[in-house]
Amino acid sequence: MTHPRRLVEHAKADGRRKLLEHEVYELLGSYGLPIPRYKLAKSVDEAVKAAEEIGYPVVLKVVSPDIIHKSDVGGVKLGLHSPEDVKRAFNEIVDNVSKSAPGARIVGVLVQEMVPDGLEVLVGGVRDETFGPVIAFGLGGVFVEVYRDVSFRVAPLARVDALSMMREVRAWRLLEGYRGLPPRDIEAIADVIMRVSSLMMDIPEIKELDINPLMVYEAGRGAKIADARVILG
Amino acid sequence: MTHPRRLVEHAKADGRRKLLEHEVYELLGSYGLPIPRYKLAKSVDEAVKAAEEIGYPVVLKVVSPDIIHKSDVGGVKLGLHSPEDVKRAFNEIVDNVSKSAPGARIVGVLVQEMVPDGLEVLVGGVRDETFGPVIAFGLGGVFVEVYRDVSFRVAPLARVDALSMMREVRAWRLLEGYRGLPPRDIEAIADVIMRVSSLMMDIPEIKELDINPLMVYEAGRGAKIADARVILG
Amino acid sequence: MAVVGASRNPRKVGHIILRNILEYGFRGRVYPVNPHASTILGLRAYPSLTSLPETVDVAVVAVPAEKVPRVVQDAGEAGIPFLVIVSSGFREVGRHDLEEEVLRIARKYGVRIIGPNVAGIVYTPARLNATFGPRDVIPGSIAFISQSGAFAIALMGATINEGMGVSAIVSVGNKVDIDDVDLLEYFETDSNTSVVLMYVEGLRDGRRFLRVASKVSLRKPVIIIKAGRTEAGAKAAASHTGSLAGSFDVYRAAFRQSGVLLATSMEEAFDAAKAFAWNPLPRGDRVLVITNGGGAGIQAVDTLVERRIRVEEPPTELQDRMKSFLPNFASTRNPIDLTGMAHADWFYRAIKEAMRHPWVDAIVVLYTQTGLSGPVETAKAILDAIREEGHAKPVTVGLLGGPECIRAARLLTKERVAAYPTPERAANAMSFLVEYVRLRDYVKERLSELQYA
Amino acid sequence: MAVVGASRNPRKVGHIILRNILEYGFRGRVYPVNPHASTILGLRAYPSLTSLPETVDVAVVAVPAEKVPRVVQDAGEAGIPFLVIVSSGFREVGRHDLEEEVLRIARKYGVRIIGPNVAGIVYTPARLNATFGPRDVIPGSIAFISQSGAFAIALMGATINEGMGVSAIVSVGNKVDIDDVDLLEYFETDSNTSVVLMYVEGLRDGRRFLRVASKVSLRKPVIIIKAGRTEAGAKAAASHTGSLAGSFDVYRAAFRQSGVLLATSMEEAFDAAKAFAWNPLPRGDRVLVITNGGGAGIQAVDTLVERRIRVEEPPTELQDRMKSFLPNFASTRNPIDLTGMAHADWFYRAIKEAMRHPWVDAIVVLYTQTGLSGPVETAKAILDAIREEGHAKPVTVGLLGGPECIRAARLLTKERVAAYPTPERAANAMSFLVEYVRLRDYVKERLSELQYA
Ligand SMILES: CC(C)(COP(=O)(O)OP(=O)(O)OC[C@H]1O[C@@H](n2cnc3c(N)ncnc32)[C@H](O)[C@@H]1OP(=O)(O)O)[C@@H](O)C(=O)NCCC(=O)NCCS
Ligand SMILES: CC(C)(COP(=O)(O)OP(=O)(O)OC[C@H]1O[C@@H](n2cnc3c(N)ncnc32)[C@H](O)[C@@H]1OP(=O)(O)O)[C@@H](O)C(=O)NCCC(=O)NCCS
Ligand SMILES: [Ca+2]
Ligand SMILES: [Ca+2]
Repeated sequence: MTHPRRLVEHAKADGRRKLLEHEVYELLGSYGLPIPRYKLAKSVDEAVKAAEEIGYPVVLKVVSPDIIHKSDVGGVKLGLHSPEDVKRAFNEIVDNVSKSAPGARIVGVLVQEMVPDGLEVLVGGVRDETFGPVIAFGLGGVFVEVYRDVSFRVAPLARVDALSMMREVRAWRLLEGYRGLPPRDIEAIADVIMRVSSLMMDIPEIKELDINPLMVYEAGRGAKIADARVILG
Repeated sequence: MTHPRRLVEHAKADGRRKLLEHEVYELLGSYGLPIPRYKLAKSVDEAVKAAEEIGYPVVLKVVSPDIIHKSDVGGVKLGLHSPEDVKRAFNEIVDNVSKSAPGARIVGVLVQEMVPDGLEVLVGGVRDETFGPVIAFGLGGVFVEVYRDVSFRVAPLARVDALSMMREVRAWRLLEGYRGLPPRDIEAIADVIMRVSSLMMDIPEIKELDINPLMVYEAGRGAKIADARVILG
Repeated sequence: MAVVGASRNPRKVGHIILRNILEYGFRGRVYPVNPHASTILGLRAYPSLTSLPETVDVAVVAVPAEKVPRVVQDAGEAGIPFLVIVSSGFREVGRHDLEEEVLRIARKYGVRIIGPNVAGIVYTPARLNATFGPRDVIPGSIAFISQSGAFAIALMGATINEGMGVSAIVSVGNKVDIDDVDLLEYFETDSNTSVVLMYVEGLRDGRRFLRVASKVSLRKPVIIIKAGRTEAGAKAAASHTGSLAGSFDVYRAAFRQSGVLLATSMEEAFDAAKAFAWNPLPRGDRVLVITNGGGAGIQAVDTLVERRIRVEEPPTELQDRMKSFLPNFASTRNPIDLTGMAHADWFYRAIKEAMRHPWVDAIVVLYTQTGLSGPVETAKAILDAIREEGHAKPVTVGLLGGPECIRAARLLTKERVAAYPTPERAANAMSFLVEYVRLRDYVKERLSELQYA
Repeated sequence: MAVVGASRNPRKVGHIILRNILEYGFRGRVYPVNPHASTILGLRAYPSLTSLPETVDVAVVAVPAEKVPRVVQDAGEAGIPFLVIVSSGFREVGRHDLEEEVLRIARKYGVRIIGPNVAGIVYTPARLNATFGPRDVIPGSIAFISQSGAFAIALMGATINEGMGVSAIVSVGNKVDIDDVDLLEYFETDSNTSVVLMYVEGLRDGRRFLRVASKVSLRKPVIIIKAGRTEAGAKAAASHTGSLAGSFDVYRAAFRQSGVLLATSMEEAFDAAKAFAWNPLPRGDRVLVITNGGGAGIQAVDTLVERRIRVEEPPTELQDRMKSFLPNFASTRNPIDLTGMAHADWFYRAIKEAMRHPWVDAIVVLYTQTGLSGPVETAKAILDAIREEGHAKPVTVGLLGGPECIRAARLLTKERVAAYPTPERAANAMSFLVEYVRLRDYVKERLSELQYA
C-alpha cells in the first residue's frame, strides 16, 4: 500500500486536482475508513477475477483523469451478479467511453462491491481560510441541499465533538431510530468523523474531501462508504 | 354517483369515523380531484373486469371497516400486470384476511390504477378549534416530519393563497425544478389545494383529510392522488 | 360620562379613575356615582345611575363584583348604552354565575359592555383617560388592544417612557360582549388611529378575526404580540386565562393571510408601531442604510437580511452622487459608509440624496457617536434633511453611544422621527414596514380574488 | 505613562486623551509629549519620548500618521515597552508602507503595539481612561474588545447609559502586533475581569482563536457579537475592513466548540454581559419564572423555549410552598403567577422559596406595574430576598411599566441586580447563563479528551 502522502504527491505531479476513485479509496482505507471492497482492473479477465474475490453483486466504473461525469459517458454499470455480467459490462464501458469521450485516457475499470442500502449521511472536510480544516456532517440529499442541515466542527475533533455535531442537525431523529425504524450505528459514524478529522489534519494538500453517501446500518452493524471524492488544493 | 354528503352520512350511520378507501375516492372525485382510476370488486371476475377497464398495472387492496393496517394482514398487492396476477392476488387477499383477521367484514377488494412515481407532496385539511377549516401543504416524508416544513392557510382559499403557501415551504426549490430536475406542475397542485379547500368548507363533518402522497409530475403533466384518508368529526 | 364606585378614598380604583378623567382633561361632563358620598373631587356625587341629571354615553363601573348586576340594571333603566366594567371577580375566579347574570341584564336592555375585569379605557382624541393606570399618556395615533388588563396598564407606562403617542388603550378582559375583534373593527375607521397594536393570548372566533383583520390591515398596519407561541408558553397561557391558545402554526398562517404583522417581543412591537406611526409607507422593498460606523452598518444589514429583506447595491448613478461629497475610502455600496470622519452635514446630504433618488424606498440611518459630530447636532441634521424633503420616505434612525445619544433620540422622537438606541432595532423596525407593504399586496390580491369568485 | 501629541487645543484628540487620563483619576505619573508646548493641562510637557525623566510603561500616540514612525523609534530608544497608537492613516487608507515601517521599527526594539487606528484604552482597575471617548465609564468587571474603534467609543457611552461597569475597553484597529486574540488571552487571567465581550468582524487566525477562547471560556464567559452573519453583511464587512469574514457557519461552529456565546445584537450582548457580571452561574438548567402578570410570564416562557431552554413544572413540594401564601387562583406551575393582587412581600417570599429549593437553578422575576405594589417598593423586596439568600442563584428581573419602573430598574442596577425593561429581555439574558453552563461542560469534556488523546 502506498503511503497516503505519496498518493497525493503522485496526483499532483500528474497535474491532477482530483484523486482517481481507486486512489481515494486507497487513501481513505489507509486511515481505517470503511471503504467498500474494490480493485482496479485493466482487462476483462482482471475484472472477473476481481469480482470473484470481492463477491457479487459488484459495480463497475471507468477510471479516467479526463472524465468528470462517468455516468454521462456510459462509464458506470451497477448490480452485476455474474462473471458474464461483469464481462459484458467491462466491454460496454470501454466501448461507450471510447465513443463518447474518444480522447479520454482510461486508467482502468474499478470493480467495487455494491454497497447495501442504509441511511445515507455525508461526512466532509474542507479547508476554511480562517479556521483551517473543518469537518462537516449531515444527512444525504435534500437534507443538506434544501435545509442546509449540516453541522461543522474545526479539526482536530474530540469524540464528543463528533457526537455533538451529529446531535446538532435537525435530522438527528432519523439517526436515533424513527417511526419504528431501527437506531443507526452512531459509533460507526463518529468513527468515520474522527478519522476524517485526522486525515484532514495530516494532509494539508487536501482541500476538500466528501464522503457522500456513507451508508449507515443498524446500531452495531457499522457503516460503509459508497462514494467519495478528494480535491487537492 | 352518490352525493358527497350522502357518503359522509352513510358512514356515520354505519358508526364509522373513517371513510372506506373507495368512498374517499368517490368523495374526492366528486370534487374534481385527480383520483386514480379505481373500482370496488366483489368477486374475482369483477376484479379482472375492473383491471381490464382500468388498464395494467393495477393494485389490489382489501376494503373493510374493521381493518386498519391493510398491509399487515396481507390485504394489499402491488404491481399486477395481467388477469392471472389479478386473480391470484384477489384470492390471496381474501385468504390472507380471513386467516389474519377472521372476524373482519370484507366489503370488497379495491382495484386501483398503479399511480406512476412523481414528486410526493401532501395536501391536507384539518378543522382547527379557533380558525375552523385549515389547509396544509408540504412535501412528503421527512420534509414534514423532521423539518415541520408545512404551510397552512385558513379556508376558503384564493388561488394566491395556494401559490403563496407553496412558496412558503423551504422545499419550494424542489417544485421549481432543482438540480436539473424538471419544474413540477404547480398549477395542478394549486388546483388540488383549492378543491380541498372547497371540500373542507362544504362538509363540516370532515374533521381531517389527508392526501399523501399526491404524485406531482412535470409542469403541464398534472398530478395524481396515490393515497388519501378522511376522518369524520 | 359617569364613574360608578367613585370612592372618596384616594387609593381606591374608582377614585383614581375619576381623578385621571378629570386631570387628563376630559372634554365632557363627568358624574361620580356613590351612594355614600355627596361630593368627590369637588364634583357632586349621585347615589345611582338612575338618579343622574342626564343620560350619559358611558359609565365606568368600579364596584365590587356582587354589586355589578345591580349597576347594569340601573344603566339599562337609565338608558345608558355603554359600560366599561373594571371590577374583577367573575369568570376568572370561577364566578360564571355572576358573569352570566350581568350579560343577561345587559342583553335585556341592549347595554353594550367592555369587560368585566378590564383596566378601563383611554381615548386621547377625547382627552379621555378612564383607567387606574398612569395619567399622562401621550396623544398620538397608535391604538392598543390588550387581552390582559395588567399588560395594558403596564404598557401605558411604557409608551410614556418611549415617547410614543397613543390614540386608544383598551383591554378586553372577560369579553362578555365586546371583544378584541370588535375593537379592531372599530379602529379600522377611526381616523385618529393609524396603527393598531394588539396583545393576544388566544382568539375566540378565528374566522371572524381573519375577516376583520384582512379588512383593517388593508387600511392600516396591525401588529400582534401573540403569547403562547411555544408549547410551554401555550400551557402557561392556558393556566392564565383558561382559554386554549390552539396551534401557533395556524395563528401564524392566519396572521399572514390577513396581513397582520407578528411581533415576538414587546420591544419589537413598540419599535415597529413607532416606525409606522411616524413614517409614510415605503413604495417598495429597497432599503438603503446610511452610517458613519462600519460596525453599525454591518449589524443593520445582517438584521435586515435575517428578517428576509434584501440589501442590494444602489445604481452607480446614486453611488456617484454620494461619492461627490465623501472621501474616497468611503463605501457607497449599501451601507453608504460615511466613515468616522463624517460631519453632520454629510448625513444631511446623504439623506437628501436618498430621499430624492427613485431607487430608494426606505432609509435606515445609523449614527455611531464620535467626537467629530455630536449626537444632537447630527440628529438636527437628520431632521432637517427629512423635513426639507417633506418626509417623503420612511426613515428609522439608530443612535449608538452615550447619554447624549439618549438626548438626541429624544429630540428626534419629539419631532416624530423614529429613533432607537441600536442599529439592529432601527433596522428591525424598518423591516416591519417593508414586510407590511409586501403582505398587503398579497392580501389585496387574495380579497379581490375571493370577492369575484 | 506618556501621551505623545498631547495638544494644547482642547478639541484635539491628544488633548482629550490627556484630559480623560487626568480627570478620570489615573493613579500613575503622566507625561505630555509635545515639542511645541511647555505645559499642557498644568503638566510640564516634554519634546519627545527620549527626553522623559523616567522610562514610562506605556505611551499613547496621537500624532499624524507620518510622524508615528519617528515616535516609535523614540519609544524604542527610550526603552518604552508598550505603545497604543491612536493615529489613523495607515493600511485602512492604503498606506501599507507606513504601517510596515512602524512594525519594522517596533520589532527592532521589541516594542509592543496596540493599533494603529484605535480608540485608546480603558482599564478601570488602574483608573485609566486613555481614550477620546466619554470620561465617566463605570468601573466593573466586563472587558470589551472591539475590532472597530468607533464601536468601542460608542459602546463606552452605551455602558454608561446602561449602568454597566467595565474593567477594560480596547479596540484593536489595524492589529499590526497585538490582536483580539492576544487581548482575549490576557483577560483570561485578569482578576479584575469576569466577563469578556467582543465585537468581531473577522478573525485572522481562527485556530489560535479556538485554542485561546476554549481556555478562557472555561474560566469566564466570552460573548461575541459577530458581524457579517449573512452574505450581504459579510460583503459590507469586507468593504469596511477589507478582511473577508469567511463562512458564518464555520464561525458559529468554532464559537460553540470553544464555549463562546454568540450574540446577534448589541442589546442582547449587553443584556447578557450584565447578567453574567452580577450573578453566580446556575448549577443546572432549570429556570423558574416568577411573575405578577400572566402576559409577562407567557412571553418569558416563549422566549426561553425559543432559545432552547426547557421550562418545566416544579415539584409539588415547591408548588405547595408557594401556594401557602398565594390566593387559590394563582398558578404555581412555572411561571409562578403571583397574580395582579401580588404585594411586594409576595415577590419577596416567592424569591426566597426559589432560592432555597434545590430544584431551582435560575430565577427570572417579572414585574408588571400595578397600583397594588409600586415598582420601587417591589424592587426593594426583590433585592432584600436576593441579599438575604446571599445571591445564591442567578436572577434576572424584567420590570414592565412607566417611568417608575425605570427608577426601580436603576435601583436594582446600582445594587448589581440585572434588571431589564421587558420580560423577554430578562428571559433572554438568563438563557445565556444557562447556555454557557451547558457549553462549558461540552468544552471541558472536549479538551480533556483531546489532551489525553
Ligand atoms: C372594583 C373594585 C376596585 C372595587 O373595590 P373597592 O374600591 O375596594 O370597593 P368598595 O366596596 O370600596 O367600593 C368602591 C366605592 O364605591 C362605593 N359604592 C358602594 N356601592 C356602590 C354602588 N352600588 N354604586 C356606586 N358606588 C358604590 C363605595 O362606597 C366605595 O366608595 P367609598 O370608598 O367612598 O365608600 C374591586 O372590586 C376590583 O374588582 N378590583 C380589581 C380591579 C381590577 O384589577 N380589574 C382588572 C384590571 S386588569
Ligand atoms: C492622531 C491625530 C488625532 C492627530 O491629529 P491632530 O491632533 O490634528 O494633529 P496635530 O498635527 O495637530 O498634532 C497633535 C499635537 O501634537 C503635536 N505634535 C506634533 N508633532 C509631534 C511630535 N513629534 N511628538 C509629539 N507631539 C507632536 C502638535 O503640535 C499638536 O499639538 P498642538 O495642537 O498643541 O500644536 C490624527 O492624525 C488622527 O489620526 N485622527 C484620527 C484618530 C482616530 O480616529 N483613530 C481611530 C479611532 S477608531
Ligand atoms: Ca363580540
Ligand atoms: Ca498577535
